[in-house]
Amino acid sequence: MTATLERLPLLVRDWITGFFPEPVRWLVSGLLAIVAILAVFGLYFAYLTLAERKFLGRFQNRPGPNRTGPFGLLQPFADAVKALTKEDIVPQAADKLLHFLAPCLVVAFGLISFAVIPFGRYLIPVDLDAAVLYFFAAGVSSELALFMAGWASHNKYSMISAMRALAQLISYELPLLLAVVPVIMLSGTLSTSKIVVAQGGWTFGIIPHWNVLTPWGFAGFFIFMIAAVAETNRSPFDLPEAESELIAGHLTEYSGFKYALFFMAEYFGMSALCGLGVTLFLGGWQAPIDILQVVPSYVWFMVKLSCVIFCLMWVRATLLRLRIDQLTRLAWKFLVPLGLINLGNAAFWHLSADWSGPLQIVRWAISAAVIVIPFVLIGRTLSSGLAPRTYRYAT
Amino acid sequence: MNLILVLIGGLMLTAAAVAMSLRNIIHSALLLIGSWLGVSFFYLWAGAEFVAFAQVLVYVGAVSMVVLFAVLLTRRDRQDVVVAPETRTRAISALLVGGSVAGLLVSAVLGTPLATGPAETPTLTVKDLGTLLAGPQAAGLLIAGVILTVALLGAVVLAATDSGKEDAS
Amino acid sequence: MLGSGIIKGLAVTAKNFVGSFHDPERLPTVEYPEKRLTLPEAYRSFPFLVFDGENAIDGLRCVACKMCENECPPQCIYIIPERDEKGRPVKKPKVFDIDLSVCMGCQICVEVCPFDSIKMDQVFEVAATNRFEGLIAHREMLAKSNTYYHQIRPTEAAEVDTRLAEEKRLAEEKAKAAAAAKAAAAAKAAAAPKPVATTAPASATAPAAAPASPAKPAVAAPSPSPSSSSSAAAPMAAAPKPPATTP
Amino acid sequence: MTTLQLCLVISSLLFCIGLVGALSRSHTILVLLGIELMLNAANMNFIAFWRFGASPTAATGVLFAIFSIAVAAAEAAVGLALVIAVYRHQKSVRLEEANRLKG
Amino acid sequence: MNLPVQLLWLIPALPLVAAGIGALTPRGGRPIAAGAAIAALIGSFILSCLALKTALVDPAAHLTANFSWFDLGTGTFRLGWLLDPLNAFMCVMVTFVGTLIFIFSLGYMKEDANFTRFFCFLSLFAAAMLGIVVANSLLLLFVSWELVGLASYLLIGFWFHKPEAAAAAKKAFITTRIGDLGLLLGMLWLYDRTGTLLFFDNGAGCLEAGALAGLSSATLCSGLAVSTAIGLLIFCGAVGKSGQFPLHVWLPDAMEGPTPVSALIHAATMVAAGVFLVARVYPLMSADQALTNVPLHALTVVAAIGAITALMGAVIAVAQNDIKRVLAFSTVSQLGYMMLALGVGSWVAAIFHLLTHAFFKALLFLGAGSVIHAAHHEQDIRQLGGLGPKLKVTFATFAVGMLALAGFPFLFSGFWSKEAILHAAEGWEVSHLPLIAGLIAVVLTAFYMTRLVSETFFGHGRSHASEHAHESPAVMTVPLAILAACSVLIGFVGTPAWPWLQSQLTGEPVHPHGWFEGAGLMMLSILLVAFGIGAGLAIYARRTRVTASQRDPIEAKAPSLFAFLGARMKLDELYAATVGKVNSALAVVSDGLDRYVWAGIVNFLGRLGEFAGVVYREADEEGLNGGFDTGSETLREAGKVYSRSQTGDAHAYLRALAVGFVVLVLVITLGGLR
Repeated sequence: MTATLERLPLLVRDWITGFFPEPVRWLVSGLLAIVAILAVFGLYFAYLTLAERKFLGRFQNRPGPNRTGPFGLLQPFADAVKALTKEDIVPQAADKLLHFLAPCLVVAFGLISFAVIPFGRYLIPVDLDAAVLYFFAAGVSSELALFMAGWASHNKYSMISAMRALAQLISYELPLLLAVVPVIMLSGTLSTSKIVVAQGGWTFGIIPHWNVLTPWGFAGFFIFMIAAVAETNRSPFDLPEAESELIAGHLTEYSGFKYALFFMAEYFGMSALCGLGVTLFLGGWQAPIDILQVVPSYVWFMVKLSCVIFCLMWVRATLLRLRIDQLTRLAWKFLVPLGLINLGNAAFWHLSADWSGPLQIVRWAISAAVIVIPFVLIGRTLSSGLAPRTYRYAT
Repeated sequence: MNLILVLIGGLMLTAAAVAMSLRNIIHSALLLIGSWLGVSFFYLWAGAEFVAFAQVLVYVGAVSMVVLFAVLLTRRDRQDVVVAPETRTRAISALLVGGSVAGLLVSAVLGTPLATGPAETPTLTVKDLGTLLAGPQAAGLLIAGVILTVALLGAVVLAATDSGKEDAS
Repeated sequence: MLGSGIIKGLAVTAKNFVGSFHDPERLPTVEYPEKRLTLPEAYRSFPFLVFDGENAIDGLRCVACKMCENECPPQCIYIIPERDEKGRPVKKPKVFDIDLSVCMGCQICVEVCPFDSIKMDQVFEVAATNRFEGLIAHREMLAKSNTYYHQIRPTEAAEVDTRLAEEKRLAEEKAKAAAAAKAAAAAKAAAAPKPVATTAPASATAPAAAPASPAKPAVAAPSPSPSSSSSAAAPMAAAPKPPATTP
Repeated sequence: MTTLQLCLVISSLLFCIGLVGALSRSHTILVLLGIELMLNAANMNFIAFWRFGASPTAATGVLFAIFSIAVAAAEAAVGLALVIAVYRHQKSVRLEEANRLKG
Repeated sequence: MNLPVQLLWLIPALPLVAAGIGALTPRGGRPIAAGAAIAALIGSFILSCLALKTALVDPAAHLTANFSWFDLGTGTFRLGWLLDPLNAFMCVMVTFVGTLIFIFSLGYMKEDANFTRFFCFLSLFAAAMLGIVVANSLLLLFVSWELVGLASYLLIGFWFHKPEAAAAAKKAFITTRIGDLGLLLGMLWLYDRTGTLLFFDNGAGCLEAGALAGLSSATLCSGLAVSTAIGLLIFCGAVGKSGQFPLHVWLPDAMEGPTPVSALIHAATMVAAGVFLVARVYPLMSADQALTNVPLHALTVVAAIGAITALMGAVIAVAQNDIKRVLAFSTVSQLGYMMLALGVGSWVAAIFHLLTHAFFKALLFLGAGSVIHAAHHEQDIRQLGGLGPKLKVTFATFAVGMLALAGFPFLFSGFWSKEAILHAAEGWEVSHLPLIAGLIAVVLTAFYMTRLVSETFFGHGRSHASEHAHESPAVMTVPLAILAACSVLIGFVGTPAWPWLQSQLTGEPVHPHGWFEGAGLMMLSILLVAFGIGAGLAIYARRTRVTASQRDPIEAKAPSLFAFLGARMKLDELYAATVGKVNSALAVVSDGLDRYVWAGIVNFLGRLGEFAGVVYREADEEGLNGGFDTGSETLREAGKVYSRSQTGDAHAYLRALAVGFVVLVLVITLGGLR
């Protein structure tokens, strides 16, 4: 029963490809994967927007959208209809080709990242050997599309936002990679599926061997998620589209469906990056407890993904937008040094792999100290001279 | 097999050629990114997966960003990105020189009997590459790292403005 | 330590999130069209005209004195007094319009009205499909009964009624004294303004003797001040003479 | 024409396009981009020879291409920093105007 | 856990690193400099303990780790580390006492502006001393030796703004340098003779039988054995460093440095170096003992110098008024004892006394430092007095030190070590004069120490400073207490009943003396000590001094003698009158020669050159330049023509490059076709 459930997507695929002649079956199965991703993540995106709005509402003491359909469940479709029926405005002086190309590219690049994420035990669209590298190669391209959008709009706010997007990408690419390298180092592979397999197993059947449950993994996950939020231009790092300063940044001159495409790309990018985070640190599709393996792996993946995305929403509901200099300072003075130290920490972990017994405790203590002490020290250095803010009227 | 190669090559060469003849430098840069992507497709086609992704990461992710930044930093207004047409004599001389070099190279390639190996794609995993880089080729890796560090420092020193000394204009 | 503030902030929002599912304090939003909050008594939106009795037009307390029109800062009130067959002004508005798109709800008209005839309403759902007609409130729309006034502002309405009754009593006493002194003149004067209301305890037979108003009850704080009411008779009397506000 | 020769021809053509661009354009950044194209053409040759050459088991071609990409990145960074520095002095990005050291 | 001898270099290296850290620390970084210094020395101490454990596994063995330093002609010059019980004990002592002194300095130097510099120098000092100790090569030892000299110069002159301190530093440096000259000469001679400077090198070292046989068999013109001559030259160095007569004059002046420095110099490091050196090269010094037909044995000289120094130091100390000077002369005297012991053939007793002395002398100096610190830098014992009740801990520990130094029987370490020396002197066949000198010094030592304690701690305060004294902080008193405990306990490792230390040093098994062997001498010395202390108490403690200006009881009896002793037997003046005079006369002659004779010649040559220059210039300008100018002009014109092709247009260059490439390839291929 469990095995059948686990293989269910494969069975469906084989059933469908069975209708086609042998020579085109590979093509059909490839297309099916694409269609499946488009469908699942299209729907996921749609309900993610709704969830984000509802959760943000709850975080801010209001119920959120609830008028369209039961509990507002039809809201995404109403939004889609609205976006589709709006007038498509292209500014007179815009670079028309790029203006058109930018939203298409941004969605395309957002989507191709999904190709290497293992959604389940048997569910990975392309099992590449250099999958992590592929992911980042695909990821960097989307900021290029943002730049195109900003430049093509012929609008100074859009232009500034494009520059900011570039600066932000360059700043946060580094901590993102630095956070990933320890995982690669300890798994000994760039393949996402193998990384997930490496995190399999449980201690006493209840403590999973996920990377996040080690000191270096925790620090890496922490750095990874901060950098991921910045890479996806989400609050509190949503400077490129800071609506209070730049109207809406690169989105200023976009309307209708093109705008919706950008919106979609943002959510695709976020899902993909969080998916990678889940894969690298949270054990991918592995179940948290041994006996819970009866639940199919892809369910676990989606649950974890949703939890991570919920945390991002939570952060968005809580934190204020940073200033551009604070943003780059955070990257270069905090995340990059911490990432480098964590790299050394992971190396130590790797070298001390054969420690056992009481030495295991020593190993944990050293590893935790190596990451906590720099964190405290760097934090103190960064915040020195910054007294707690005092308010004249608010208490 | 060769058809795919010709397609990739045609795409890449067209993009490069058009990029080199456009007057809008932003368009040139974006088209060049297309050309670099073409090169990475070539690597993928040839089976060098890692190099292909590295190519995308470095060229599309980093070099293009730097190029775009440089373009935006070295213009006074928006019209500056459209450069004046080149002088005819220089264009012609450049074409002549380039054409002669191309003729020379192509004739050399076609005229040389080149030893070819097996037709199937050689398998080269990332792990193999890593072992090679950390083992026999470690010196090269270290030197590349030093070059990158030095280049980073050099670029920062060159491009940094001395806020005190910068003139009003 | 770095990040402690962030964690505190996250805790606050998390409390909001969890609390919004079980704690009404954390989710104060009301599903508006279905559920409504009871408005506070002092809530105000736009002015309306109070009438006594059953007939909306006849029972209007307004005498078209135009004080509110003069005082209105955005000048959104427009009044034309009624005239009888002979062209003499009758103490009634023929046209009383308020442009709701201009009105800013400042309540100055209520402050200056000597007859407690204009009051602030609590209706806020005044959306209309037509910008020009839909938002200009006419006399018929504005006139609302004293009962309604009691409904929305019971305290204030009771005070107003007491005050009006007191004024009327004083006026009657004075009228009686005057009648005793100069029967003919007094009788003539008392007859002229006749907005008689049958049910209301406060019949407005006294306005002509308005100068007597200094003897007001002390509780009438929001009512027109004694000094203005003493002069109120003059413009009222003088108002019909200069046709300053040409329609 | 073997596949290897086809690859080499394509890379030669790419090289020459880069060369023509570097020779004919006056915008310094475009000249630099032309040079980058030439570098890419060279990299293509490494891969082509690795793939179709006599001994594909030796990964030298791939390694060389990786190093070459790293060096190209360094070259681009320094080159563009130079362009910005020159622009700051000359207020121009035209290459022929940067001739203050001429005899 | 043992320390392999290959890692022995870590012991001096740690303080050296600390010195580097201290040198690089800015003035504000007090905790960094002090922490590094103390941590490094503690580390060295731990390593030393491990080394001691390693060495005691086989006390007779000399563990070495040699390595080649550079090739010299055909031979290889080698350096190395040596580990045997002698230097292992030295290491432990130096690092332990040094650590306590460092900690004490934390409190003593707290207010000093150059705190970090001080700890840098201290670490350097300790590192140099440890270098001396672990060296297996006379050259390496000499290098460290000179480093000790440098560090002592820096530390004595630490308060260089005081002219006395600067002068004292110079004096110490130059005086010891005189002795070092002898050491250098001895070293060169030794290398000339044996071809190696390594002490032990599997039979090939200069302290091993083969080399020694060669050295002692060769004789000089007067019948003196070569080994004797070399030994005496090396002993010169020890005389300078250890403040032996006649080069002792720098040692009392070195009191100008901060008190912890004095403690370090007198107890653990510098002066001990001389004794250690003689003990280290003892096989060389004693190589001539077997010879009967030589005019002089090296050790005889050592014993004579030691006896003179011991007596002289004790006598002078009686009449000193500065608390630190009294201690300084007592050091001179005690070092004389050690030399005496070396001279009479018992190097083990010398080292035993060196170790015990290190502890109680460090204790006394730190106690004095505590007194000085407490009394606002008042050092004159006439101004002090009555400090006993105020400085309880200091007084108690100081008293322990005093009793140890005086050789109070049985309980205190000084007694046992001194007894060992006297016992050895008794057994010397050559002469009994050293024994007599030693016994007189015993009385005097007991006497002047009693005087010092009485004047300082008894009676009542005789100045503002001593009346308002206050106890030092714990960071200073705790080291005192530790040292006091050690001063008592350390003696028991070498009692006649259980001579553990001696056996470990010599590598022979423990064999207790008979209890009565030497008991007579012991009784005599106990009596002498009792007499000295009793006399001191009778003179100074019974009637304590009332005012600071009151004359000393001895001074009252014999004013001229007291003044003579107080002026340190006028030796400084003697040196000034003899050596100094000759020196300045020579300087005058040299100056005259320089000024008139050499300068005349030089000036004449200069004039000659000047004239020649004029001639050349004329020839150059008229003859040569014309030709070159024309040539240059032509070149410049050619350059102008050529530089036209340098358009500054990068495109042109690139184009030329490409065309050149095409042409080159064509030429090569076409040429190849033909």
